Amino acid sequence: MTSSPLTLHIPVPLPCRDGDFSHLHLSDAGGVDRPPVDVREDKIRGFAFQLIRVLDDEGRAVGSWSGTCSVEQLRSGLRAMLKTRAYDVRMAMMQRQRKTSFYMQCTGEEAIACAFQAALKPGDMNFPTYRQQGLLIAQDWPVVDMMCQVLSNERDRMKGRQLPVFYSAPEAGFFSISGNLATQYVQAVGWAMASAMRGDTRVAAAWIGEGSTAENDFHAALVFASVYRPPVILNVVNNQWAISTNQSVAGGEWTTFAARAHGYGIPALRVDGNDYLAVHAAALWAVERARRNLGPTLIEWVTYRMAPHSTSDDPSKYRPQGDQSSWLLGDPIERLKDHLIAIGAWSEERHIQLKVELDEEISTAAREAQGFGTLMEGAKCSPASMFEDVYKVMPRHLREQRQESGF
Amino acid sequence: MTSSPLTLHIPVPLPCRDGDFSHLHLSDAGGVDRPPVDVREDKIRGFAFQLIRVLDDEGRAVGSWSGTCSVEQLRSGLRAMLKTRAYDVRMAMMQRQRKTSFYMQCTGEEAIACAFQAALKPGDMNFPTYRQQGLLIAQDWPVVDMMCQVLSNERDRMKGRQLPVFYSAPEAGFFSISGNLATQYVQAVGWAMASAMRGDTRVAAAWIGEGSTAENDFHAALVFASVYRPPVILNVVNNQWAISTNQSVAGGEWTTFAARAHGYGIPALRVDGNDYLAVHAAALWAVERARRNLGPTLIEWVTYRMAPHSTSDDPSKYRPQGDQSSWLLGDPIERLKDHLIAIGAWSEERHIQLKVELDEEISTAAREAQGFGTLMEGAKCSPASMFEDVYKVMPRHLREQRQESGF
Amino acid sequence: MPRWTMIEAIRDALNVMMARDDRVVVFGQDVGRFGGVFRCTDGLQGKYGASRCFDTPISESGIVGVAVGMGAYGLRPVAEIQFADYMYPAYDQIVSEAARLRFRSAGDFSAPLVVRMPCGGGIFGAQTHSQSPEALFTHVAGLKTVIPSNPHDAKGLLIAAIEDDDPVIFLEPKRIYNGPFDGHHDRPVVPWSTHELSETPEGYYMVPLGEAVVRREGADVTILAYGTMVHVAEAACQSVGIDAEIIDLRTLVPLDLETVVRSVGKTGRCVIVHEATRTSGFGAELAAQVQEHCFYHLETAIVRVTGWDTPYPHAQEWDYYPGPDRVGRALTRVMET
Amino acid sequence: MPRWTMIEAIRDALNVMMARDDRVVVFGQDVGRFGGVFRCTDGLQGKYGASRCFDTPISESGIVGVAVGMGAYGLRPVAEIQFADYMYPAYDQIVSEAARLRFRSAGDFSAPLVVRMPCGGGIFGAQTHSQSPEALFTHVAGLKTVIPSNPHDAKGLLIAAIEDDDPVIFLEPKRIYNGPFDGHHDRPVVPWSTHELSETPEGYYMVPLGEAVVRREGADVTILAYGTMVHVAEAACQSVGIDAEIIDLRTLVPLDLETVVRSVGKTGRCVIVHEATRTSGFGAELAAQVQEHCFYHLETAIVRVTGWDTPYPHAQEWDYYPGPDRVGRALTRVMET
Ligand SMILES: Cc1ncc(C[n+]2csc(CCOP(=O)(O)OP(=O)(O)O)c2C)c(N)n1
Ligand SMILES: Cc1ncc(C[n+]2csc(CCOP(=O)(O)OP(=O)(O)O)c2C)c(N)n1
Ligand SMILES: [Mg+2]
Ligand SMILES: [Mg+2]
Repeated sequence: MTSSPLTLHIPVPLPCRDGDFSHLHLSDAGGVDRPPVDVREDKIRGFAFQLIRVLDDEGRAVGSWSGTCSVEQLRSGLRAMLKTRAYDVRMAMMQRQRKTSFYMQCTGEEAIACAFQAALKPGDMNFPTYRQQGLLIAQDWPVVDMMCQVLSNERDRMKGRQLPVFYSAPEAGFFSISGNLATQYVQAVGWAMASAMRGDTRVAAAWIGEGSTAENDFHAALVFASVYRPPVILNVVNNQWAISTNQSVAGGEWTTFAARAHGYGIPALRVDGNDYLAVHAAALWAVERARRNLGPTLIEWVTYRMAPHSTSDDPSKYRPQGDQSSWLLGDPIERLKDHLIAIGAWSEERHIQLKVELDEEISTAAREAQGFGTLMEGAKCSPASMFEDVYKVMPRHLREQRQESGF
Repeated sequence: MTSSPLTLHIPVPLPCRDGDFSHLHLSDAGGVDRPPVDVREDKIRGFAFQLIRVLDDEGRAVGSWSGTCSVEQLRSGLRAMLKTRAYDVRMAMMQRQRKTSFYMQCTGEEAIACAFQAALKPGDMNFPTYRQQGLLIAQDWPVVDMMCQVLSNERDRMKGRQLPVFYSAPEAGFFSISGNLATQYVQAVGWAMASAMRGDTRVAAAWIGEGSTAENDFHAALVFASVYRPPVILNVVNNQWAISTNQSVAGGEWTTFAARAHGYGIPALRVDGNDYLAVHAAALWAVERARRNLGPTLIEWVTYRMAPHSTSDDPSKYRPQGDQSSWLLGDPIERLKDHLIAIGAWSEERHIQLKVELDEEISTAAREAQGFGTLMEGAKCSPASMFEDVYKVMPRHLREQRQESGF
Repeated sequence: MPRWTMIEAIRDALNVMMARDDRVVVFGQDVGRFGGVFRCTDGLQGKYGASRCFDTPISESGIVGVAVGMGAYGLRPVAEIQFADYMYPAYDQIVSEAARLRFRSAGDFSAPLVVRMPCGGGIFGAQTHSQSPEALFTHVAGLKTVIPSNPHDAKGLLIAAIEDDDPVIFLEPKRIYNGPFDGHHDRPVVPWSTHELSETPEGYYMVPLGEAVVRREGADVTILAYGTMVHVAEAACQSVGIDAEIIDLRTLVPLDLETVVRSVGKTGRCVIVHEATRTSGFGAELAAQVQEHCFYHLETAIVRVTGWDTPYPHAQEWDYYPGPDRVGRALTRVMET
Repeated sequence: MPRWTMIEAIRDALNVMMARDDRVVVFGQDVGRFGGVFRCTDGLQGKYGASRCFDTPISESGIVGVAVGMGAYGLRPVAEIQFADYMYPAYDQIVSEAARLRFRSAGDFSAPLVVRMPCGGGIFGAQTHSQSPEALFTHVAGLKTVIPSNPHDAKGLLIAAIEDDDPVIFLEPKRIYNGPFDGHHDRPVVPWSTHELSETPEGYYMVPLGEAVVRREGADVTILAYGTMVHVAEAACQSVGIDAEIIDLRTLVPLDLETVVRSVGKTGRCVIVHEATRTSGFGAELAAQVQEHCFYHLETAIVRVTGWDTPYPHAQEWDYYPGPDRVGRALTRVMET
């Protein structure tokens, strides 16, 4: 046994490594078969090291995961993604105009939330992070309502309390967003356990970024999901970056995030998150498992964060040159558009027209929302409301503090 | 998609299930080959679902993991295990005699700590739980010193501050035991990182029970070990029980604890923890990996907690009838004894003689230790010492409180 | 009326509420099959089934995390942390999530959960089975913090906590689980059956959160205490023969300031007793509020008798413990100034 | 002497100590390659290499957990928690481990680590980027808690913290990273370069832990403050024209009680200002100690001006913030009684 000095391994961003993409564990479109939903976990362990893809390079839908969407559904998926992107662009602009303090875009990741939502039923509950605005937009949740939250104005249903983008919409199956990473992951498991305990039929979806899988609550969620087999889909959105750190700093250098599930006996899929059809098919599969009481599924959605982390961030400070341009899975909107055109259900003209239409819709909404005030000017929720909802009934000391405050 | 009512799965103790031991994933002795220490993690994933065993039912050492111990080493291993058991028996008795408040035995698990310690070098550091007294005893650490800690008397190097069995012995590579489960697991990773950062050659060993793998720090440890590849051995002692709950409540119903490592790209072994030879061989393998800068290894040691959880516990309240008697991996002491007899290096007579000798040694030590006081009577550390070591230098407020206390 | 120990009273509160409201679920480490290391949940799994009362993995953050999710779903989870000393891994879920969910979602979601945890020393539990972390909860807006001193209150307060729509931290002083221990550790153990507050009404009743109670009327000095320290304070009064008024706070947040102020206004002197370490303990908040509201009534400085600012030791447990001697000495001192 | 911002001063403290002592290592989320979301570690990885300054996974408990192990090994880890609001997952490792390791092992092992974390509001960070959790540390025996109010102290205190053999919580009020913000959020931003305490000696120097400083001498009332609130207190004094003595505590534990008592003994009045929620905030401890030690000098009740007992809101940030108006009103009120 040698005793030469030890050294510490410090990961560097993966795409830097001489164009080596082996860590992406790519597969060909159609190359991974769709197993029955009641498959045993140990039969599909290999799925964690492959990538479920439906759309091939020519925009054709191939393989056994294809065929879960009608053309109409695909067009509405395209619409949802385009609207999400238009919304993001507008909101980021409003932040630059100092109408609010902060904004977070999901550019490049739209397919995941939009297609996933399409696989759920009313009553199901998402426990999202800050990058799943697509869940709301895909349901045609009013964007004015979302904007009022971003602007912290008088119509903000969160009463100006939360950071922009921290929506809450129980009617849309959208749990209140927490600024503390990963906390909602285990809560989703608890919600799903409750659903099972009550003999309900509703399922929960937990959401987390690949960077945040390092947090404690990710593990707690998997442990409880492993033991009680509740109806929950454990989504990991691997967009390669966590603020300035590459997925290698979260452990992605040595294995995949889908593989995390194996240690808990939870089946895992690994899916091209920029392929609307693949996302929809995989989501449906996992939702059906959950609904049929077959237990949890973890899905790693492989995608790329095209935008800065937030409006406070500047990726040029840390992203290696060429990182984004060498990304292999493309843009989800372009890919679905190409597919629809390939099957003769869409055209460049209709695409441009739809974009114009949506930009217009978003602009109108933005004007309406600003009419209710912005963070920096105009109406906002009364300061006195700050003392409400701390408890169901305001206790004496808060009543006194409100009085002391003069509000 | 059906929508029949969901139900929650609640695990029951596994051995109850009609004598079904498939969850133990047993293998024949010699049935699992020894890979080179620089093997890639993905080549040995199957090891998590097998069991490395050396001793067969006839007491022979078979297969490629055998041969790491000389006869002399085996005899000293037997001695360490017997001494550990004698120590436990004596200490549990002293607790019943109300000479201290509490005691925890490791009965049935002696091979793990004793053989593991034999694979380490001076300077290496263990981060143990409360059931690795064997690490000290295998090094011939003075049992009088350990007893004084258990008795919280004036010679207790922990100055009466810690619960019995919460030893600390830096010179023996034995980190201070914490009562909070799992916290030391990630500290071991940090210690190993430090060793690598400094170009040292020392390795760390983290210890945890299977029940405690559910805790946050288990995950944190694996994440950091995954990213920085420090020289650490991540031991999971699966003794089937965590106080009253079976390993199924920790997730053991659906996979093995060794498999947890796969999600982090960390190689894992699963070893018959009641087979001294297998433990020694696997420990050596992992220690060599660490020392050669090949990174962390997780080892699940499969064993059985024969004793109550602690002196405050009564397993008859929760252990299914026949659980212990149907246990398949025997008693580590009997198994090593049988092997030594089978190879002609031991005899029933020598065994009895050694036991008598060790009982005598322990009794003498116990008398000596009691001479320095017990928790309930005789000398103990001064109350004033309670104000020491809270900080390196006692700050004013503690000096004042000590004065106020009158001690 | 039956005479119960605190353990029996707590178990009965759970039993009553599980029978009344099928949204009430009980879980934690070893609470299901075994019935809890202190036996507080004994028999509940048998009676209500394993999906109403069950064992959890050893993950305090998971326990509270799933409880938040269940609460948001509409259940009434009652989670047990085996010892208060082990609540730290769950602290993030308690503070960042349970406590703030209603506020941050403007009432869209809430986490009506109860987190029970045995606290306090006196059982030779050393640093990891003896802590009194109440001040770490009282600082957190959105939490209520409750700590009973006897079986009658334990049952009534626990029922109130389960019915409450906000997250409640329910601290159970383990040293008085089996008897009204008054700090005289060298005297024979006294069982609850000898104490009138072990008389516990059958069935459903509430002791409202936020109401303190005067345990002993007195004219000379006000003692503010809770949990085990109520009994210690009584013993101290007896031995030094000072006519103290003892207030059992029962709920720390929201605090029953009226009862406190009324008493100190009358006595003009105040001694605060708790077992937790002194610096930034809940006694500090009490002292701050008492001096604020009773400044012109105070004859002398408010005195705190507390655990020392050290971890809880094993062999020196009784030197750490703020027992009747120390409280008595403080009373005498306060009366002399 | 160079004039530095607080960020530059902190970075320089790390730089000086990494150069002096190769056991000093710096890590946390985004601190390596990128240099930290507040740029406090910018350039350190380039200068000292990736095994002296590196990025960590997003696991606060892991960050502090490995720091404890490294400290036990013999290194001097300086860990960054990206926002104090995110320290809760690490709270167990801080409280149960770092703080008690020396005590529980009777000195066999210790955890000489520094945990840096930006705290406080004023940047529209809402409930998860604005908290001031200092009281959650001051209650814990074995920890030291430090919070600087200017570049000069920040550098000197951080160097002292790194040299200290005990675990130190180092809170950095983020609103004064770039300038001596005094709570007048509607006025133009003032840079540090205009403030004399941005004069920061080059190289190594220490501001000892446990020593408060009188920032402004005065006769009428003592203001106890720390961090940003020191500047707010100064602005308040100016606007109400009351001759207050302002004490910048700098270290909360161990507390420089002498300086506090001397001042209150002189002024007979005391106002305590902090941004954290009021109940069980560190102001409670200060009030308890001041009334204990200065009872016969106090002319009127000690007053606390603090954040409200609610989570920190986004749009109503300035209504929550204890700014110069509120402090001024308290001063006037205290002087009237
Ligand atoms: C507990 C906690 N720690 C740190 C942060 C600061 N933080 C906010 S987002 C982020 C990166 C998250 O990365 P990832 O999970 O990959 O999600 P993504 O932003 O890529 O969608 C960090 C570190 C936080 N919000 N909460
Ligand atoms: C954080 C924490 N939670 C709970 C406990 C209480 N506790 C002590 S030992 C134990 C069971 C541990 O089981 P396992 O990890 O399997 O170890 P074993 O006792 O079997 O060796 C529990 C729950 C604790 N000590 N710390
Ligand atoms: Mg990411
Ligand atoms: Mg176990």
